[in-house]
Amino acid sequence: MTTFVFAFLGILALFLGVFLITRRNPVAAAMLLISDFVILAVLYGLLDAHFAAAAQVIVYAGAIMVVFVFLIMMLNIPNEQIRFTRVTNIEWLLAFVGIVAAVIVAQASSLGWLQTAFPNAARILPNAPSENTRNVAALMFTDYLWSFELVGFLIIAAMIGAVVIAKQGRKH
Amino acid sequence: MSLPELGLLFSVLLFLIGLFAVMFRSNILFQMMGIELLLNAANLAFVSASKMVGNLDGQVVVFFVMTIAACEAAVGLALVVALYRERSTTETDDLTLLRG
Amino acid sequence: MTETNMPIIVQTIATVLKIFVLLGIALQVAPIMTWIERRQMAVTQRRLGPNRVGILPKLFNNWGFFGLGQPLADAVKLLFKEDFFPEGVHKTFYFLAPVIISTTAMMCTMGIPFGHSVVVFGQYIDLRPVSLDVGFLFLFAMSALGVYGVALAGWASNSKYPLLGGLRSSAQMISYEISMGLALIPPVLIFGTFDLQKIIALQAQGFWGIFYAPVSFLIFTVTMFAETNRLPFDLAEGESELVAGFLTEYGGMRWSQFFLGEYTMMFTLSALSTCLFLGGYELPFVTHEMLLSFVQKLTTLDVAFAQWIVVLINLGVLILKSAFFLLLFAQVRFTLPRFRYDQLMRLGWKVLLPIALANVVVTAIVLGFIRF
Amino acid sequence: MDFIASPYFPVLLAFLVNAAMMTVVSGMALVLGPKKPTKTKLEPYECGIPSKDSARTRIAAKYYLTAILFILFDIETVFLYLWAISFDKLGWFGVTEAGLFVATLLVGYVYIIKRDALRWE
Repeated sequence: MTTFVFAFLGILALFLGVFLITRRNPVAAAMLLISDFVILAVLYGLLDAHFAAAAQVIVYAGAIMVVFVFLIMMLNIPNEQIRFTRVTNIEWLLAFVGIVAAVIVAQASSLGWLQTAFPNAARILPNAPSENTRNVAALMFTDYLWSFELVGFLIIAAMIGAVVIAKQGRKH
Repeated sequence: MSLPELGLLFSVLLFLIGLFAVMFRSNILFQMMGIELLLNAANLAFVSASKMVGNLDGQVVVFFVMTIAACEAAVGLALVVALYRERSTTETDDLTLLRG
Repeated sequence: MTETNMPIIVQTIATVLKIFVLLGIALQVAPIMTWIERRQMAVTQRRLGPNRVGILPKLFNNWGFFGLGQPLADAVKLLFKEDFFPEGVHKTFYFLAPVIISTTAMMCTMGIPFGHSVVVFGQYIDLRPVSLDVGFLFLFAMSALGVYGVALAGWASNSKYPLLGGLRSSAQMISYEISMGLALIPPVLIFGTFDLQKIIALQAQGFWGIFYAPVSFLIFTVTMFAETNRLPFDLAEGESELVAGFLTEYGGMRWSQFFLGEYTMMFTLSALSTCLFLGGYELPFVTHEMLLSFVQKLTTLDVAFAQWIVVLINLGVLILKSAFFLLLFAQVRFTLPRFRYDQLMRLGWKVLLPIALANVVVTAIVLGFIRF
Repeated sequence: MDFIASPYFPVLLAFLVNAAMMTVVSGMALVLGPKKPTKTKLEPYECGIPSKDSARTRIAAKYYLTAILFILFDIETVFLYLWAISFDKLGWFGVTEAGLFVATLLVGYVYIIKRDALRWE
């Protein structure tokens, strides 16, 4: 039953993905992307990543997409100006099909390797859902300490970058 | 097909959809949405692998990928506005001035 | 919430019933609040307010029911009012915007616990529809999605005023969402969990959350007003502002749908504030077991029936405490003048945000000394 | 049948119930109400002034800049929640870590205030 629900939501997410990249109206595409993110959040939850699911909804669907929607609303792009796709030269298409084939072959063969490479080096994987967040946090602040601090610097860089770009060309 | 394997399969397909958007949509906004799909496919792969292998490292990395996506979207969209202010277009086909 | 693995049927029925209990409460809040606000506005302005609408006038010889029939009459009128799509409007998003706002508000309500627990057919049922590991972050996530309803309403209405109104009020909502998020960190530090049931149990034994984190309570109350576009942060549909903000092109049932979402969000945030700061559904210093034994002695019923009375008491306490906040919403609406947009954003970014950050740091350091 | 025991069953069920109810409530007037579309009724409301150009307006930097800064502070909130939940486990070591994190972001915040990026007049 859970596998069925997981498969159904996954296929729904894929269909929304295909549907959204073939839209002409960017706001419709943004709304489909938001619902896609929320469905992915439920998929994370079913894979026992409970806090990742909440963070996905809060950060991706709730914050990043707000900027997309604001931008699209304000950029005032007439729909006819948005051309559909640029499948002009065949090489690009062939390159894409090549990538698709390579990726699928790699993924199919790597499943076995993934299981053998990490013989369940279970550091902390509680099955009780109520401890997931606490353990993820404990692991992050001890083993991934430096990455956590670097995240702060990354955010500052983005902050300063965004302000400089937005304020650039303030002549009047 | 156990849950994590299904998750890995979906992350691959989601990645391909995002890749299609980045390669074949001429509007820069759709390309950025494609990039968001790519990063989400990576997140899904991390979570599925974390469940399959049994430790929590995958879930920790998900938050770092999220931060990168947030910073990329923040600066990228500021650039798109600056671009729109200069050229009043978001179609990448029109931005051929660099070729001189 | 260790649910024993028991017949699935009782569990699904319990989940459905829990959802409908909270849905029922949330749907009642909107009409009652409109009545309360109109009567209270009347009292503060020394006039009567609605007291004409009665039912079966001959039977009750024209008694006006203190105007309680007014919300009922409004609802019926709205249902039969002509509903159309103005010209040039983007149909799907024009229809979708109110649905998004009210659905996300209703989903928020699902996270509120309205009772401790009930044992039915030997199964332990936790009285809370959605019990996730991330606890009240589920509410925070759902309220983050509410912004799109406002932005979409503005964009779909195809005219300048709603677009600007939608932009302005969604910018306001997201600015105050950061302070709301940061304001809820100290209670997590103090109680050490996201799970509202555990937080309420801790508050029942010790003091209420408001004494441990008073600054968080203040910041959260202020952000409650901003998050629901209520006065004094009423920029969206303030009379003196951009016509009716993002609501310009809406009318009839769809227009009232926005307010249904707004009142539900007000109830949900009040209930969340109650659970985090005012001890939730528990009476002060009375834990669940004490209440159960007290009710048993009083009514000499065995546990199976006494627990239902306890649930009713818990529900009543939660609604009473949330009503305090709802009345605060109404009273502030008639006393405080409206903020100008730049004052409002300055307060959000340059005043509330630093205070919330400082509050987190101070709480952490003080707790550090106490606990380690 | 094990999906019903998973915590996400109520979430999906509640979403379906709420979405259906809200769609019905807001769509009911379409079904029950009268249908008399007249030209003036359909025009977008412009306080009586005939609407000139199309509705969309030019760019104002302050709106999307707010949204961008909102993302970055939202990420900070999520990481602080992660730290807050394991406050007891991490002890003083965790407090210094989070303090460093907040300090770095405070520098960014001060830059924004100094650069007057969020001027709303």
